[in-house]
Amino acid sequence: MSTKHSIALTINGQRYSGDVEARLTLADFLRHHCDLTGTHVGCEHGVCGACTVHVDGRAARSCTMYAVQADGSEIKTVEGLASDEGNSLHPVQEAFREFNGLQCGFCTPGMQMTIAAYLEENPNPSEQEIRELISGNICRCTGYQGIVKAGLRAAERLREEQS
Amino acid sequence: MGVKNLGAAVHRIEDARLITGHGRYVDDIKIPGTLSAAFLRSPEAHAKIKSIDLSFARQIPGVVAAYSLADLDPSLQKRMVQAYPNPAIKTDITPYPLAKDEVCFVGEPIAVVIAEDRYIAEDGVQAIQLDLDSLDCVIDAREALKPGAPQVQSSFESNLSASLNWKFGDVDQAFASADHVFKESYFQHRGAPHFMECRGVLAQFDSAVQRLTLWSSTQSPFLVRRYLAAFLEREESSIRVIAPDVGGGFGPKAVHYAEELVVAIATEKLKRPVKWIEDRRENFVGTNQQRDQWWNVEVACKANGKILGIRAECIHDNGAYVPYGLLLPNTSIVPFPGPYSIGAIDVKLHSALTNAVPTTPIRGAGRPNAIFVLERSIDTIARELNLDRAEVRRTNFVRKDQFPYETGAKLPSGVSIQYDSGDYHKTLEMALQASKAEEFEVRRKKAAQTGKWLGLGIASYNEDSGLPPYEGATVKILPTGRVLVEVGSCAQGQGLETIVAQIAADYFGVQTHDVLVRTGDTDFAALALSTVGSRVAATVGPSVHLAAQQVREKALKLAAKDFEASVNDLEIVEGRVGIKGVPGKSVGLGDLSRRLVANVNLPVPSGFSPGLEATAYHTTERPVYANGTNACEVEVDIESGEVRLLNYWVAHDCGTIINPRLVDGQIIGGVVHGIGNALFEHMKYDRKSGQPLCNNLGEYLLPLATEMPQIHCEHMESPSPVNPLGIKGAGEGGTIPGIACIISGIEDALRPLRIKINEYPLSPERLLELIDEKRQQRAS
Amino acid sequence: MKPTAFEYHRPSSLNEALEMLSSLDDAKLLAGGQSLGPMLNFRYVMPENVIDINRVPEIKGIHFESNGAVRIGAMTRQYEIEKDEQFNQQLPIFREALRWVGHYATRNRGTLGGSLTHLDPAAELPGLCALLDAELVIKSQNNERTVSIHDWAVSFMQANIEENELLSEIIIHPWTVSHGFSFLEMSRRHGDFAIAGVACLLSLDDKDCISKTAVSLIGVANGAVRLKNAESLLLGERFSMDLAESAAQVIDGLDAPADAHHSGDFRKRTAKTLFKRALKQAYDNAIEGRTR
Amino acid sequence: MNLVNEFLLNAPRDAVWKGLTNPEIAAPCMPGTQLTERIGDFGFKATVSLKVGPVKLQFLGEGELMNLASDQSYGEVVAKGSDAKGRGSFKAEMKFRLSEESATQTKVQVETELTLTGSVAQYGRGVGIVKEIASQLTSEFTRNLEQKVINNIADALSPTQPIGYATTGSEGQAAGQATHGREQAEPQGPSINVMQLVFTGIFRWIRSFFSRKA
Repeated sequence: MSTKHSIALTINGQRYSGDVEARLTLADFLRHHCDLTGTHVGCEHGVCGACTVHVDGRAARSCTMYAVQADGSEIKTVEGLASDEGNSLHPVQEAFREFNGLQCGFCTPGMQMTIAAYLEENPNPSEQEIRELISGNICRCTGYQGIVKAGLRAAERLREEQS
Repeated sequence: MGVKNLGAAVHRIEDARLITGHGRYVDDIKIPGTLSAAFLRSPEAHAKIKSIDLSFARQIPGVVAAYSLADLDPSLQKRMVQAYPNPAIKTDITPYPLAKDEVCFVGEPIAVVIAEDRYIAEDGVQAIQLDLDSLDCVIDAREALKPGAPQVQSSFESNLSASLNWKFGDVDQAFASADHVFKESYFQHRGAPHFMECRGVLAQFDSAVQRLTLWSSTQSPFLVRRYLAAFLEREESSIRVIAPDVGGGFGPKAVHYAEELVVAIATEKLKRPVKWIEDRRENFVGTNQQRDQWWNVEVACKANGKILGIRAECIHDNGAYVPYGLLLPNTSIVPFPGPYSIGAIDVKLHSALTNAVPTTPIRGAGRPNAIFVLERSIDTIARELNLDRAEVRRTNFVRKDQFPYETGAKLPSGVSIQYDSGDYHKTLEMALQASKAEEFEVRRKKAAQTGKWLGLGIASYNEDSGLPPYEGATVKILPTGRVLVEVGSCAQGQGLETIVAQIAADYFGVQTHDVLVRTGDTDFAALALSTVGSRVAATVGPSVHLAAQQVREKALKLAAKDFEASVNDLEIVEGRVGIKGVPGKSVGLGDLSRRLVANVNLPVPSGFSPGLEATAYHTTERPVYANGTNACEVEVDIESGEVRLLNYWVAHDCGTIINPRLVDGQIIGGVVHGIGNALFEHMKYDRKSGQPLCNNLGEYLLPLATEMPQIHCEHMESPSPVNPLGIKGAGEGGTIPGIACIISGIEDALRPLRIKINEYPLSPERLLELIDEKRQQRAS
Repeated sequence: MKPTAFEYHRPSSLNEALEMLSSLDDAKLLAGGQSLGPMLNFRYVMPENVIDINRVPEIKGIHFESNGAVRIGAMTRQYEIEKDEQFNQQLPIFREALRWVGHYATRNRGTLGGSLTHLDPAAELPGLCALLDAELVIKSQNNERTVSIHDWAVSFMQANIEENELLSEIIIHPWTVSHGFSFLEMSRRHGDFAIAGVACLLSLDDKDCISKTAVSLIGVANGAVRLKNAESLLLGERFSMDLAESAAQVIDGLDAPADAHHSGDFRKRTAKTLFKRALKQAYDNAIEGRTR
Repeated sequence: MNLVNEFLLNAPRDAVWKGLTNPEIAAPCMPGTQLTERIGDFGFKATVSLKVGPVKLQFLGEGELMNLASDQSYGEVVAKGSDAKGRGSFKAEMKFRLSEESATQTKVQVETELTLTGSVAQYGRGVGIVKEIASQLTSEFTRNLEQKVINNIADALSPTQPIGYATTGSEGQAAGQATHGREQAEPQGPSINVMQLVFTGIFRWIRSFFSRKA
């Protein structure tokens, strides 16, 4: 067994620390060490996007990052997407519900985290831009149409909130 | 009854947990002390096992156990249970839970390592010393049936798993009286399921009560329990199987797999919970697929395109084992004659064993294949006789006045096949109208001016959905007045909880969020079967309706007694029973339910059975026939071979719509699955070595958002007389005609070149080959 | 799909990283991890040591030199290049090509240096570097050398770099003459490994003749290929589709391996189609730029 | 997959035959190969190290010569091995035919049926690459063998003229044409970069193609 590394990081605003083996993926750390099982693992080779989280504000695959790399970082997972726990939903989450942007729900956290991060950069995306954006996230249920609509609607909501 | 929930586009009740990351999929369930399993799988397509040395694996710190079949109790060293016995199976061969002395496909489980975590378990698998003696293998189903072909299984001399024949009417007469006979050959390949959540099992054994609990990412908890009990020779009551949130199923999760058995056996041996989560690489070789079919088809028709008879013969790739009877091959032949009135059918199918992952149904099962054959045949007639494709369909459709329409065929149960209801002509017109088919030639000409080749695809279908015989449901009024519905069947994204709540809510004048729905647990009172074949809405739905109706009647009867009123004068509004027109006088359903839960020596009201609850089954011997027509507009780049899908229209009839939002979701998702089959997904194997060649999601091409068209849905409701709610299935209705529709569109785009497309998936490279071939033919 | 155990090292300076590289056995550099991560998870690659260079400050960022050269730290992430306005003003083809590099989330982690050292034959960024005659700065504990991009690929997915060396920066000289550009790629799905891709830069003289051009090709051969002889066929000529057609013939001479889905011949055929279209687009773009 | 290669060796047939049928001479001629054990006259065990892109493979294998024709015209080798880290295995069934072109030249035809299994075989993008690797390995092997044979027969006049050779893949594509001098022909150490060999050939060929036209 290889050396363990002490890491400390912030996840959804909370401090987490632990000793991890270098090979432990960030996704497995979140899921099995922090009990944040909303981050899903769909392929473990960086293609399906189900494990997408925010690392220091940017969307990243947590299956191709190792927990030790996230030492000192700020991570956001789907559990921390809504601003205050429990009651309110993030506009992306609301739009997913409104437009049936999910069925089995497995790709959903990764989709939502991808879209939420992107809308911070591009508040006024075209449909084509949303489609290109989520081409890195695979959904086998919805045919993407509801997700694309949800992405556009969420952008609209966020713009309304800003103005 | 207040606001009607049935038919309304209400939001899904599942979403609250799923969009916030609070779903509970099998790998999310935490039991302290759980061990992780990893499997050693065959690296070869066919080999004798010379030796398996687990000693190095067992020495790794953190490895708790490692087993091959020889390490299991002798009573467990036997083949798995045949899920669907059928006398037509010639090679009734199911796998061992772990390979015995022969492996027959790449991916077959050979040994298991159980460790403190999955990382260590995989280290253990890597340390296993496996010695194999390679045997010849066969991957191509046509080759497998030739004399002298390598034997897929040493214990069988023939690779023919079964021959089936679907026959009715006088086919010879039909061909004798035909004006035209067209012969075509088709190649069809459907790929792997690729639900986003791979399979997974968590098992815990309570030795005090000798009870096994298994959480499985399955479509069929009741069937998993049945086959586990049969294999382990235990009472079914000593096993509880739960399907938690399941991340997609599409068919292959309906099957019971070796890993479920091995994990169940291990948890009992080790007295600790054991979990196995399939990873994506395993999924490519460990989860059942659908693959190749080769068809030779003859169609006899009159000069006007009216089809008199079809003769066809199909070679079907069965894969290495027959774990699921002949369900998949059967669904490839039983759909004939599809939505058409054809008097004579003779379809033969030969299912061939091959050294590849077993094949079992995936979304639509064999139906997309059968519909592809029918739709290509219709397009062939139109092309060769210079008729309009829509007109040939009109000529052949079963007419509205013919319902219920007997095709002339009988189900294996002896029941005649009867199309229940619909208006096939109307959905065709709806699709043509929606796609502005009349103006299509104008669009084609305009596009041609800019060098683009536009095509319009059309495909019609019907589907035997809502398969018999039953699903059960229990409806219960809780002391709080809320409604609880328990259904043993489960969902993998279809929104079962929501539709069940919608159906139940209306009987009690409540909203869907007042209805608690629990699914997928064999401990529930009502029996269940399996979430397959677009059947759950049409079977669970009516059962919920029946149970809720009984509970409502009981509540009304009890309240009538109290109010000394007639049941007819009562109503249920917002969960309270009151007298019509008399405000203020009412009793809550919760109060009524408490009256039926007695204490010792306190009787329940006379004439009433205990509990404000009911369990009911809608049983049926006939399926219900969803149907419709799809159209699409495609653009072909004949220089690069690229196909762009511009628009896709669906006009369909799934009977009574419970929730249009969910139906659209099912349809659109199904269409995209069909697009994947038509243009992208190809599970390639090296034909000689039997090695699968694209075991990752970068190379196995699932549809992505960027390549998908806008999909527009039009609904027509012709309620089915088969069930009290008139529901038909919707889960596969997009996939079944989807493939045929896309290929029809591409062929139409290339109409000036008169190219036939009799195959899928169609890659740009293959499309260019077809174009080249045609050009060479013309040149010579 | 979990990696084998490895020792993890995280240098905080370039010197420390180079020191580790020279002293550790069987070490693999971890840059953005978008290729190495999957390779580790699949257990294709099982190194004893992994050196994470994500926190080495000296090899990050884009610097514009007074001589016009652009120096890009190897650990500059793909999204940083995509976002850099000054960079994209000078090298607009990058933004066009980066759209095709993996996906949004992978570009957030993936780096220019990682792409160049992993050297997938279908990778877009090595193709752009070949187009622009990039120079690569290679460092080891006791040495520094500069390699032309044209001497970078020594074999399939094998760069001209030793195990104790590190690619520290990439130097590009943007074209100073007015020019048009085009980047075209064909893949089965957006973001997939390209069947083929073509990058093209093109300048016209006052008689509308091609005065300078560069064309590179990805996905077809074992690495990115600069089509120098096609370029020389184009030089001094007026653009026409016939000219493009005849120049495209050079692609026939390449050796294109097959994969599970596509034959080598199809890759070449696709490359020729894209070559012609890219040339036309770059030409139109050059004309447009001149009238702008 | 099936691979067909043909080579012309500057050595007499008898010498080539003796080298080819002696595992101690022949096995190490395969790039990256070290003979670890000799089993009888015709059997051997060996390790083969390959680097394909970032993937370093080490095969532990064994092989056997069989059906050797008494007239020194035909023989077979069956070799197989598994990666030490479990990433797959290979099996190569080679049939070789020798014919005398002249007193000092021998033509060798090698037909190889190569089967790969396991994860190394299941990477679709590698399909074409494996063919090239295998072809290149065979040609390197032949080149090394030639050198050994020449050394073995203690020919004082080692060839100073480069020897040209061509390989033909089963699809009839010329895989490359290259020239080499003696210093390149030394059998390589236990771990060499096979693809480096492959690519050097191809790369040089591509460049030569362009420089011809340019």
